[in-house]
Amino acid sequence: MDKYLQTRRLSWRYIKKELLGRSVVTACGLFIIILTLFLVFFIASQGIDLFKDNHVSLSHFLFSTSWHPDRDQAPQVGALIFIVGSIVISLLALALSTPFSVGLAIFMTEISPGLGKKVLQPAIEIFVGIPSVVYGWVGLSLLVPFIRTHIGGMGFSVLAGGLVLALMIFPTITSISADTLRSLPHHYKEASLALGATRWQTIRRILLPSATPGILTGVVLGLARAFGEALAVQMVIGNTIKIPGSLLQPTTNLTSIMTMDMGNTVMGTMWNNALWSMALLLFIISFSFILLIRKLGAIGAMTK
Amino acid sequence: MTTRHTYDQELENLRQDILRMGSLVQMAIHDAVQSLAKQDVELAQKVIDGDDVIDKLEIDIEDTCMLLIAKQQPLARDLRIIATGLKITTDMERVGDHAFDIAKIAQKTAKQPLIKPLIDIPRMAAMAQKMLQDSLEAYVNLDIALAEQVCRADDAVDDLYNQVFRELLTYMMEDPHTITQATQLMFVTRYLERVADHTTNIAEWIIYLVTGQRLRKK
Amino acid sequence: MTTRHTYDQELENLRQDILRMGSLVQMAIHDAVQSLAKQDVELAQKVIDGDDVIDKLEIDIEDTCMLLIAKQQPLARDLRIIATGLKITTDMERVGDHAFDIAKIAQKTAKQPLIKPLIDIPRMAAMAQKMLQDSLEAYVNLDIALAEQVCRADDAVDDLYNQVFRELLTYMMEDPHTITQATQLMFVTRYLERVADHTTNIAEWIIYLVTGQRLRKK
Amino acid sequence: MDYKIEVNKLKLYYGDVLALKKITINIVKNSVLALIGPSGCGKSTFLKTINRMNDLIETVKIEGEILLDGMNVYHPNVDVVMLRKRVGMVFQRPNPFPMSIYDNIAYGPRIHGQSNKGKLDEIVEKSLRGAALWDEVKERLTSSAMGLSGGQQQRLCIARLLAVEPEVLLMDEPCSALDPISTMKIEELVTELKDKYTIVMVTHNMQQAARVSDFTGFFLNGEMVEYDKTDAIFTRPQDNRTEDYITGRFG
Amino acid sequence: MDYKIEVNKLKLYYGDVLALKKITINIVKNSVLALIGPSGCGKSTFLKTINRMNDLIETVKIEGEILLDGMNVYHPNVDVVMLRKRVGMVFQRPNPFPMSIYDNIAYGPRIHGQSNKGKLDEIVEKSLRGAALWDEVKERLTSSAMGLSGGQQQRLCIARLLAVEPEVLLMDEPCSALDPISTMKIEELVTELKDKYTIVMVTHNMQQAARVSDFTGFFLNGEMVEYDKTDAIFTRPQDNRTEDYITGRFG
Amino acid sequence: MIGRKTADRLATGIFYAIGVTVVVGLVLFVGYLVYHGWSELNLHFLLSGPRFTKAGGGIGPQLFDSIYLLVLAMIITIPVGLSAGVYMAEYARPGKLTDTLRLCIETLASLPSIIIGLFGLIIFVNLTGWGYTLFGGALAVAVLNLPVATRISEDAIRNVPQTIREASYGLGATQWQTITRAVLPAALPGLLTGFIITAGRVFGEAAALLYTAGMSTPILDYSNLNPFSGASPLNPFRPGATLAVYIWKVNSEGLVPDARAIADGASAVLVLAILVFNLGSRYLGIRLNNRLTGRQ
Amino acid sequence: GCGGGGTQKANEGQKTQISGNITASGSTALQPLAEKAAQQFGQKNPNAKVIVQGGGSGTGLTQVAQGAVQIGDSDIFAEEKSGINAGELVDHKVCVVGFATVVNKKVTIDNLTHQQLLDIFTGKITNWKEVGGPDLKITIVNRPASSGTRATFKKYALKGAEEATGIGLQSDASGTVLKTVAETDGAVSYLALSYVNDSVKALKLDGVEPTVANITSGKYPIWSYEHMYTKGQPTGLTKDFLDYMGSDDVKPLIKQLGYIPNSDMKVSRTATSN
Ligand SMILES: Nc1ncnc2c1ncn2[C@@H]1O[C@H](COP(=O)(O)OP(=O)(O)OP(=O)(O)O)[C@@H](O)[C@H]1O
Ligand SMILES: Nc1ncnc2c1ncn2[C@@H]1O[C@H](COP(=O)(O)OP(=O)(O)OP(=O)(O)O)[C@@H](O)[C@H]1O
Ligand SMILES: [Mg+2]
Ligand SMILES: [Mg+2]
Ligand SMILES: O=P([O-])([O-])[O-]
Repeated sequence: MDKYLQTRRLSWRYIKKELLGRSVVTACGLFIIILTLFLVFFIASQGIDLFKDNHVSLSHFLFSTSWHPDRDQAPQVGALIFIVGSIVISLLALALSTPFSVGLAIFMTEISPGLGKKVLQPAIEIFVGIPSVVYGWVGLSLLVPFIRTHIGGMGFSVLAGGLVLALMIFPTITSISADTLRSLPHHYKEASLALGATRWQTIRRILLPSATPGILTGVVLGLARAFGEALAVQMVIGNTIKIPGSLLQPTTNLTSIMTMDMGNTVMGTMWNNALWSMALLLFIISFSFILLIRKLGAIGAMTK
Repeated sequence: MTTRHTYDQELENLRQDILRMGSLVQMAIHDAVQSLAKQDVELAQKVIDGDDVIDKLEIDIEDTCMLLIAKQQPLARDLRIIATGLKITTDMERVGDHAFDIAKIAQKTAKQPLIKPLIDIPRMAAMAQKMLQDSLEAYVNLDIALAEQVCRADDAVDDLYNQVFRELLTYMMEDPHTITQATQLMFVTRYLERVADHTTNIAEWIIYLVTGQRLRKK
Repeated sequence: MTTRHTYDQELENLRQDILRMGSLVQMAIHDAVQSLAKQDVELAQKVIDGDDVIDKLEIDIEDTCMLLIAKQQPLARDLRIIATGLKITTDMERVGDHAFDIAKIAQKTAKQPLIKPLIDIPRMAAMAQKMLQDSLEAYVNLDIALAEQVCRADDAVDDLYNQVFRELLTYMMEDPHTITQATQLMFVTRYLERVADHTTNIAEWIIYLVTGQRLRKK
Repeated sequence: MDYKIEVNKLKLYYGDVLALKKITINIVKNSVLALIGPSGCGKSTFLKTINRMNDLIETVKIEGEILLDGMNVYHPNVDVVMLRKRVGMVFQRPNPFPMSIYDNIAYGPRIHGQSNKGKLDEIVEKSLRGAALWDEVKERLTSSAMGLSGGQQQRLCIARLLAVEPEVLLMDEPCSALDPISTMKIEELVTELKDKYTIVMVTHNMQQAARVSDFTGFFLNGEMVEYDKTDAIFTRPQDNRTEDYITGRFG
Repeated sequence: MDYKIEVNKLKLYYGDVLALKKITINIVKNSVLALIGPSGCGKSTFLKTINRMNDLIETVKIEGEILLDGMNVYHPNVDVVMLRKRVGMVFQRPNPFPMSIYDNIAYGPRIHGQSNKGKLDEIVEKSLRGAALWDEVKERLTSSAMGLSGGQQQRLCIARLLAVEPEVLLMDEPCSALDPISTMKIEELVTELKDKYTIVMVTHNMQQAARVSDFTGFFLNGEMVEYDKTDAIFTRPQDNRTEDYITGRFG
Repeated sequence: MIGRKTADRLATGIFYAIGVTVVVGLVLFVGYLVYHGWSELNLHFLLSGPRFTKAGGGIGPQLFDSIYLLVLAMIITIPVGLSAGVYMAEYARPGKLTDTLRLCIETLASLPSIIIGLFGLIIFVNLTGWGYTLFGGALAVAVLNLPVATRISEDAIRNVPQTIREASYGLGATQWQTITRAVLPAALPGLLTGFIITAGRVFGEAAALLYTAGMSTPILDYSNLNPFSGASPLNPFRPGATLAVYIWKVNSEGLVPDARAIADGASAVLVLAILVFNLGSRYLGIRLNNRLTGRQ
Repeated sequence: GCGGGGTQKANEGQKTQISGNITASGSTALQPLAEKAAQQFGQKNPNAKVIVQGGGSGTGLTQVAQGAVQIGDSDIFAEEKSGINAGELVDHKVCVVGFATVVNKKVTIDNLTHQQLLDIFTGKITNWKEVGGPDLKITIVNRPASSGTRATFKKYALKGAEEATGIGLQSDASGTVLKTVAETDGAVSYLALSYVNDSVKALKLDGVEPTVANITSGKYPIWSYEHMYTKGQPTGLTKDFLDYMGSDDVKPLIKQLGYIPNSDMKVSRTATSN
């Protein structure tokens, strides 16, 4: 009887199979860590040069609107305009799309689930997948002329950027909100209705509050996407290096200036370094969004 | 098709045990009365010895019923089968006891000749036995009509009992020497009357088993 | 603290009913023997009338047990309480029947003066009654020692029975006029002996109730 | 007898499928009616027709009538929202809202317009007491209801119902997700509640039906096969199908 | 008696928490042992120590010994994989792989190196017959196992075990996710299987334990309070805690 | 104050309005793209090469490069992402390392693609000395998609019920056997759907490719299938513009008179491709799932 | 490395036949010519591939300096680009390109003086009517500061004066500029002549039309050389291609696309001259 339980005098194939597989997948995990650390290190080291080598002060970079990197004497690399541009356009996009997103999420989960599942959900998913250049292209060829002729200004404007971005992040927020609403235990609704609540009362008092962390996660993700989006925005905001005075004025943002100038400037120059500092800033911002999302996720998990 | 094979098997075993106990008891009454009538001491002894088997069977059946209740959460008819099993074994065991008592008397009376050939007592025994047999059959076939017939038959046994009782009383008065034996025979008739009573009880339980309705005792 | 309030309440009700039936039966035996001894026809009638109450109580208890089995899936002690309830009611009912029979005899014998003042029969009755009382007490207190004492007491009753039986036989032989009454009294003693027997059964069930062990019948 | 609910020839279709076939049953006031039957026989469906929770399913079509205190609940003039307030429902899985215990109970009164803090406090206490939960939670009314045990949650849900003062309680297998002890507690509670409410309860547990209900209805394939006093159903059912079902045997 | 498994003074810690306290028990060959006890008392934990499924949890520490046919399964030389082949396990929820019925059964033999198609066919049929499922599925061996009913799935899982020819079957509440009919079928199956296997089964259903097992062990707070023949446990338990538990009353 | 029923009706109305607005908006959007691109959607447009100064060029090489880059990127992404997913779902023990890895994945996922493009420019283009190559683009896109692929793999694997693992261990399987033979097959529908959606992302990516794979496709000799030959379309070490990049380029640098038509056509093709990816993944996922779960 | 390296080897292997793979990137002003020429070159040498990328002059210079491409196209001298070590780059002037100030067609004027141009781009003049045009707001469309076109325009049209920031639009590439100017009322920008077409109007500067003749004669100042830089002396395919660019095969193409062959130029400039 002992023969069964005894150690099979270690079959090498067995060990190899077990260990090999394990090592390979572990290596892949480690690879991701290394890759990320490398990327972060890379961006950070590039981004820091501006302050280290070019002795630009952080406050100048962050709070000055003076952007003259091409001046031969005393070039100036204040990035405030770009930062403000990014913020303004992203927030505008968020403000435009969030109500619609949440509204649609409610519509497709609570008001007309049939339509929601069969038509809206696939449509939304397709829209998540549409490449940003297509959005940019439509913005450029449809939205910009429309604004120019019907609303005013040159067409290239904060409004155009905001609208294009809103369109882009709309499906993201919607689908995350809808997922959250859908994943709410069905019985919340039943319980509320069975107590004699109307549908709207149920939505407002039970469903929305319970879904808030999830919806916020969607909003933050949308915001992150808006912040990091490059091509679509760049195509429609006009890229005027100026803090916009109105929604109809053009402006620029972090990603646009990076796309336009990064390739054209020489590594190691102050100008190029300033662009990398913007990349670092962008990275820091998107990293903060992650932390925010994690926090929201933890809150969401608590209410489940 | 049922899905509770084991359970059904166990219920069937229970039924078989009850029937076996029934026939043992019936046989015991028959033998006891025979041993009395034929002054057959050995037969009487056999009945006396057989009582243990019956007693043991009662305990087994009771245990089975208990385990079935514990295991199977019986409801409705299953529950009635088990409850009936628990109850009628008491009656059957009592009938067995009476057979034992009669056999004891048979052994005592065997020493002297009988004061008269026994006619009515075996008749009574036959009636009681028939009732027992009918109730067992009613149990097997869940035959309410037959069970009701058993209940009615009790009256005839009671009548016969009264008749034999008076007769024996007369004997005793006429001839005090018969007193000892006559009193014994009196008890025998009394026992047989009780047997019929118990059998009536059994029949009533069978009616309950089938219909779920308890008959009010008369 | 238990979590099955309703169930416990129902079990308690069952116990109370069983106890009530026990005292009714005990009272019935007492009254029946009293009516016999004192030739009190009315008391006898009371016993006879009271039998219906006992019979009804038996059926109620049985129904309660059935419903408890159906509802509560009783196990272990609960199951034993219920099974015991189902079983000992039969014995108690039989004791009640015997009280009824004795009362009937009391009514018959009341027409003539007693052949002698009754001494042993009330003594026997008292013993049987004591046994009943003890077994009820044992039931209340789940007192095995007391229950075992009841079982042992049966022998004393048996001895007394044999003694009275012989005595009555002697009476009859000496004076055939006493035969009718003596046979009646003989039956009374026999009934009392049976009562003690039933009581022994009850005590045995109480032992089972407490220990879960069945005593082999002697 | 005094009937709280009378169901007359009720038929219910899911699309073309007849899920309830001419159900007729009178439910006695202040009694517990247990509904038993195999899975998919229509018990939940029937339950939900009473407070019109089935309205949420689009394909549902209903014929026949259900009278609540003599009023047809399917009459076009009936206010469904008010109906559901009168006929409360407890579900299979405890479904507290992810809020504090207090807010759970206060939810109903609030949606029905009660906003007086004092009144709400009163209602909360009364409802929790009614559901035999007060003593266990009175110290932590403001903590989340999700932190309660399953059995407590289910009682909380009952308390939440009581807070809107319903007349009828519908319970769809309220104990099937609970452990035995919690089950017992709910059963005890149901027994107490029937003094004030009329209760209809679906259960798969025969013994539970036998324990808590006064009447039992047996459903099979959308039909009400047998309906009788509970004691009778479980000791001497009249219909063979009932017998087979409750003894665990199927055709 | 012939003991298949002997457990001596088994202690199990989850981190610092003692979850099994000096369990000593001998399991008779070809018998069914039922383990009962309240939730969290350690039944599953105990079951899993036998085939060392607890090895998967890092915090687990074990003292004492478990002898399978006299060999300590916690001996450092023991090959856990072979142990698990000998001591099979059935779980609470049926857990077929999302593959065909055939592949489910063949999974075990295949990972143990059997690749001969003819042999596999044979094993599949034999195992399915052994689990009383062959007749129901023989026409659709290649369709997905997920399409089976819950009860069939559970029997499939048992068949899947049989295919690796275990000696001991551990079952952790194998019927708790099943309807009554399927439960009955599994119980019948267990009764049949004990001719060939030694079975240890956790159940919350007292009656089930009473029905199918020969021996019953009652666990409480990680202790084995009472261990006896099943008939004895359910009609006359010796320990008051056992009595309280099986009659549904708790301290 | 309005009654609660009125409020209910009002809210319902508003939601319907939003729903309708959105549906109409979405239909208009796609309609616009397809309507404008429709006239271009012919075989010539899809297959022929671009022209630099004259109208009538097609998008053949770009289409090819999109697909080829997709394949390259997926060849890199899937094994690594899947492995990392397996690690996360099966081997990772809760602890610092796992937390770090998760944070890394999230960090990576949140990086704007432009940053990854710039990173790629410096590493894959300049540092390696490869110049603009499809391979470099594929690497950049792989970096971009790795976290997504990992997360999708991890989710799909995690979604496989624990019971499946228990069952496998219970039968005496080793952990690796359990993963490869029981868990991964069970996770297949989720993996497939996820990867196809990832593929869609690669297909539409532009920002990360502008600086890595370049903005134009050389004239290729489609009969040359030797991947080491410079003229071969299969040579991964050549520049290439994907459709999305081409839209960008045509729009910004194009001298072609019909730039607008080309952008319209290419946009329509992209959108339709995404449509196919989505529907395809849905269909495949559902079919596979049905196969595994035995539904018809 | 596989790309560049492999190419070189392939070249050495078969000297008789021109084959391999090189990339040129940079100036968008030169891009149309480079692409066309590369196409022709490819037709002649089926085994050789010259790939042309845009990106802007800065990109071209940066990448050639880093070795990422074999040829860096630029509108400006490497010396003019900050951060470039011009010493290691070898200049190949392939042609000259002229730049025109372009305006939207709604702008009725067709001439601007130097001063006017300066005032417009430094933000002093904001309406066309100030320079005799219609009452139309001026919208400046700039190339990014890093663009060669812009650098040239700044140097020769604006005389090095710094443009006002914060006005007008900025477009990444010449194509976009063309489109934006065409579509935006009152827009003004500058484009290489190769990009100019009917959709916009090219303005005279101080009365001088931006024509080839005016450039070659030195009358029109806004022009620059188109450079192709290599890192070190060109070898192999790179050398072959650069030779080809200078050959007569390309001349017709140069003219056809609106560029000016070096040989036609009657004036010349160096990196340091103004
Ligand atoms: N929304 C629905 N659409 C279509 N058919 C339904 C729907 N809900 C239930 N059914 C069907 O109606 C029948 C009755 O379902 P119901 O849920 O009432 O059964 P049940 O008796 O409550 O079963 P269970 O005991 O499993 O809860 C079933 O055949 C079910 O498939
Ligand atoms: N992985 C684990 N880590 C720490 N503690 C555990 C772990 N698994 C179980 N426990 C604890 O060990 C004790 C016994 O758990 P176990 O699962 O064995 O109980 P059980 O008797 O099977 O309960 P149930 O009837 O609910 O299945 C419980 O207190 C539980 O909380
Ligand atoms: Mg239901
Ligand atoms: Mg467990
Ligand atoms: O792209 P440029 O020609 O302006 O450098």
